[in-house]
Amino acid sequence: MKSPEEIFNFLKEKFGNSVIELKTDKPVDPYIIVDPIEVDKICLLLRDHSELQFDSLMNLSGIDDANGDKVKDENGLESIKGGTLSVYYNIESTSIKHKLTLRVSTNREKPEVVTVTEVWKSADWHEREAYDMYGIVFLNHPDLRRILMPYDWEFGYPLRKDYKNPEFYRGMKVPY
Amino acid sequence: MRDYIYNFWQGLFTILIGMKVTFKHLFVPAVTIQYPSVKPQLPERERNRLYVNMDDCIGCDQCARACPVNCIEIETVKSIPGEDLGTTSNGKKKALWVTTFNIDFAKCCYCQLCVFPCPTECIYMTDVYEFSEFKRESLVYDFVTILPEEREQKKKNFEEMQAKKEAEKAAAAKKAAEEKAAAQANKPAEPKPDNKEENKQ
Amino acid sequence: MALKTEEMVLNMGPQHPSTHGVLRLELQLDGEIITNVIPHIGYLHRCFEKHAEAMTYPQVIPYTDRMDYLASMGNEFGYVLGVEKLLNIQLPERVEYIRVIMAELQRIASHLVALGTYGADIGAFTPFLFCFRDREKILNLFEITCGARLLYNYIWIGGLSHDIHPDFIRLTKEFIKEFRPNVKELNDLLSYNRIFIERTANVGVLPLDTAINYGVSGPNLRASGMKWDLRKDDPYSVYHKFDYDIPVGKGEKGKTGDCWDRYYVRVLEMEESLKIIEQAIEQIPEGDVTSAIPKRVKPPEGQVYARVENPRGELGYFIISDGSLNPARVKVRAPSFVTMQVFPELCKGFMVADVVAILGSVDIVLGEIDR
Amino acid sequence: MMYDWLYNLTGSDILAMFIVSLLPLFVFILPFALLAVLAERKVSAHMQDRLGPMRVGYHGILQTVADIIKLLQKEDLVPHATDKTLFNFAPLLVFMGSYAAFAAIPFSGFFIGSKIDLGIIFIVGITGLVVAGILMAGWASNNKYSLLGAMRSAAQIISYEIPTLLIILTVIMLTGTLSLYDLSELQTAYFWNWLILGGPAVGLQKILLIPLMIMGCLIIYTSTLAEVNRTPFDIPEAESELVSGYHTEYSGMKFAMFFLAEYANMFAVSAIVAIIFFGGYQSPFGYLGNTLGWTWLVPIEQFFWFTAKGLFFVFVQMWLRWTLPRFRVDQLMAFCWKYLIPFSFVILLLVGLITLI
Repeated sequence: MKSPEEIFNFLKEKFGNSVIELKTDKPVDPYIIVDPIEVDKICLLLRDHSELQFDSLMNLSGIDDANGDKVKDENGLESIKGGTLSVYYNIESTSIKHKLTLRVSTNREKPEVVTVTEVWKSADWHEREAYDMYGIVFLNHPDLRRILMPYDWEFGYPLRKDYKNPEFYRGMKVPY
Repeated sequence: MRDYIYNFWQGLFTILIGMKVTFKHLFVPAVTIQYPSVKPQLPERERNRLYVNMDDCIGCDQCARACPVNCIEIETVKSIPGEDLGTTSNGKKKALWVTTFNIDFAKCCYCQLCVFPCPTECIYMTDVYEFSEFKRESLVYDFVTILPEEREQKKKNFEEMQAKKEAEKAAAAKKAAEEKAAAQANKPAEPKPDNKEENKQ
Repeated sequence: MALKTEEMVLNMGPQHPSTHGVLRLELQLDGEIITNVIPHIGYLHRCFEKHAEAMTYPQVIPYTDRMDYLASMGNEFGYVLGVEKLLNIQLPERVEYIRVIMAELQRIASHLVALGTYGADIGAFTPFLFCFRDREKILNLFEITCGARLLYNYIWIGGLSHDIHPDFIRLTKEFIKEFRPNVKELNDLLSYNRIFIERTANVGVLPLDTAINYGVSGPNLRASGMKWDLRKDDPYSVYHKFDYDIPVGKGEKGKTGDCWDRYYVRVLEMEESLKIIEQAIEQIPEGDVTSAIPKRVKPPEGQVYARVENPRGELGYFIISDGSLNPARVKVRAPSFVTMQVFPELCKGFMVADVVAILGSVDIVLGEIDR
Repeated sequence: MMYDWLYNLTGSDILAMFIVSLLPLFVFILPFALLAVLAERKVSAHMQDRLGPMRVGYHGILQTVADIIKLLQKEDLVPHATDKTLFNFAPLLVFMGSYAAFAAIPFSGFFIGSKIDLGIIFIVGITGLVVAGILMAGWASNNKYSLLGAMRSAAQIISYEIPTLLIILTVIMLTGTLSLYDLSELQTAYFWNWLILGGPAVGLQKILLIPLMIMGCLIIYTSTLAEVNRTPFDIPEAESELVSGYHTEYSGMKFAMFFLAEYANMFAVSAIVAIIFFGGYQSPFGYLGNTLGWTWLVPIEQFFWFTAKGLFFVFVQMWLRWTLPRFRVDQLMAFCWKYLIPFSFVILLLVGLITLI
């Protein structure tokens, strides 16, 4: 049973600057901010290390931090420029029964995160959903396609804060 | 060879047990009821169609705000000081005319979130569940009790009252402006006291 | 010269009697044997997460009901636990007990649907009606308490919408007394039937390590032999006060983790839930259930991951609040979504009739997958 | 017999033959089919604690009439690009196959369609037509699922005819006659003379025969169940996989023809089992007619006993349908080839030995 601080220090000395910081100010569970390109190596270590054994990824969720600046282009369409999209990984160990939350942030224009499907197979569809909803591209993901929206939905990514519904999709009126 | 015979015997035996169960159920009385002739007896906390008792409704818009699918649409008009709108059952004086109160039962999800915040408990759920319609528009129920012309009339005389008030204010503002102009004419005499009185009115 | 055979692609769904909802399975067949299954989901996508961002915290509860519409109490319970952790409200004991009773009743009702439709998929139609006859009694219990039969909006943030009905306790005792022999009858009729065992034993075997790697949870994981139940391993609410054990698949009729084990674990779990309800009814304290409900729910900025043992597995809510009245993000980790990922692994090498058997045994609900 | 009586009455043998061949259809099969469809729904309902059809007529009696009127006025659509002639001819063939079997079945001492002396072989042969009809229907409706369903049901029926024939062989070896009429006559006077309890044999032979005959009856009952595509062998119409097998594309009167054929076949099959093992139209405990001396009453009693036994077996088929899950195709074949056929060979061998004692 290791507390997030111990894990953080352990990772800090293992990976140096790619493990950025441990955030404990916000309520409930603290999380570790990690560099998006190193995330699969860190997760591989988290899973295989004898004292950590994080063998199950509970949840992987994308989030639009909406911390960019609001820009109103020509016909009043409000869109957010700059700012970050981030991905939270909630992982746990079924044997040692301890939990951890990782956070990864990428910029909004070219969001790229390395996939963790090799580490935990359950990440496959979660990542496809994060791509479908936020447009976060997961590098060397087995088959990165849209999962919930229609496969040829080219009107942007629905869960972003500045998403506008299209008027028509293949001739069908997108309601209200 | 042994499990070959065991398979055959177990297969036969379990089928016979299963048949015993279903045969026993031939003589168990049926649990179903014949719906249109026999109506099910509903408990009293039943949640089906909403009903709004308009004399108690003070137009406070709490239910419309609490509704997750915003299927309640309310418009109110302030009453003229002179009018008397009667009081709600628990004695509160009503101040607003409710001119439109529509609930769209095609969108309503019957979650009862609107019933709890209502201060006068005038919106509650009845146990009527057979209210299907041929057209979707006819599922929008209009609960307002005053006649449509009266609603227009209420709006109109509220606008008149509004216009009258503007006219007075404009007149008062014009009068105040003239006084100020006159005061400036003899300003060198005593500038200070004037504007103190003006803003006192 | 080998006979030239080419693969036949058979589309099962989205309108197919046994896909438990709108799911399209693209089966690549070599004759009758399946080489690969590609599930296509998204037909029932109602953008729950986008709705949740536009609603205030209490208004999201009716939306959570509609995700796994067969176990709405469990969905509400998970969401409400998360928000209460953010607000760290102290709940009266009575609320905790009633929530446990309702969640366990909902587990039995949901398992009855799973077992009934599973029998109907394999061809035995009578157990389906027996299960639904018992489920109606549970729905009546829910109806007298909160007025609704399927989507309740009963568990609120900080309490409950109504207190339980005065004769709820008597009716629940009656239900438990009537229900126990029915479970035995269901076993005679279906569980030990030789043809049913023939159709389900050694079919769709889920090995334990793939299960953990794919993040499978709930009855499907327990059937593969792992004693993992959130009510015991990550206790929430007042589950630590009751004693009940966790049934685990032992591979009585075939390898552990096959369809029969997944079916039989659910039958045993119903028995355990009855035990919990009986103990909860005895120890239920007095108190007012609506005392701790806050007038305006405005949690501080932060994020929380709360999870609950739903009949289909571990249902998790990742709620991020930015201090305003509306949640900034509510991500739902649906158990059926994760189970559907492992489904192609289960089907390789089996026949078309087995796909129906395996799909029935993993017990997925499409409302939860597509959200 | 009925034929001679009619011949004296009408004078011309063509007219007599015509009436005799029409009698089973109008007097027996159509009313039976009407009754059986309603009985199936009522029996299944009460087995599942519900009421079944209650709305049309008192307790739903006229429900089948309503069904037939519905089927009659339904649009009889023929899907695009089907083989029209085969598509239309298939239901006829299936109905002919199952109706022709009634020619050789002795309904009572007085009435038998045609007293041919190889009755059983004729019946098993004629029901082979049903297989051809099903294949034709599956192929002609130009739909992937019905083709798969037709293939499966053809394979099933053919492979289940072997155990049926083997058991019939043992019975023929025991009794020496092929004609159903003689077989029924053989099992007269009280039920311990029925073939299931060893038939007309005496002493040690009879006691040795009893277990074998009971096993034989079980085997022939399950294999004829498979020939009629009833649960647990109804893979061709397995709702969950092949939507509804070979008659997916049929609607209206053609579908009613398939439906009628299935129920007629159901009764034909249970009649055969009743005749071979349970003494056809013989009453288990003597005839009221003989005791009271009214000899004309005996054939009517015999007809009553025959239909009672037939209906009991039809009830057992319905009973099985609502208790058992369905086999998978390969399990079904394995059950036939690995369990039924070896057992029937063993019975054939043992009965052969016993007849030598």
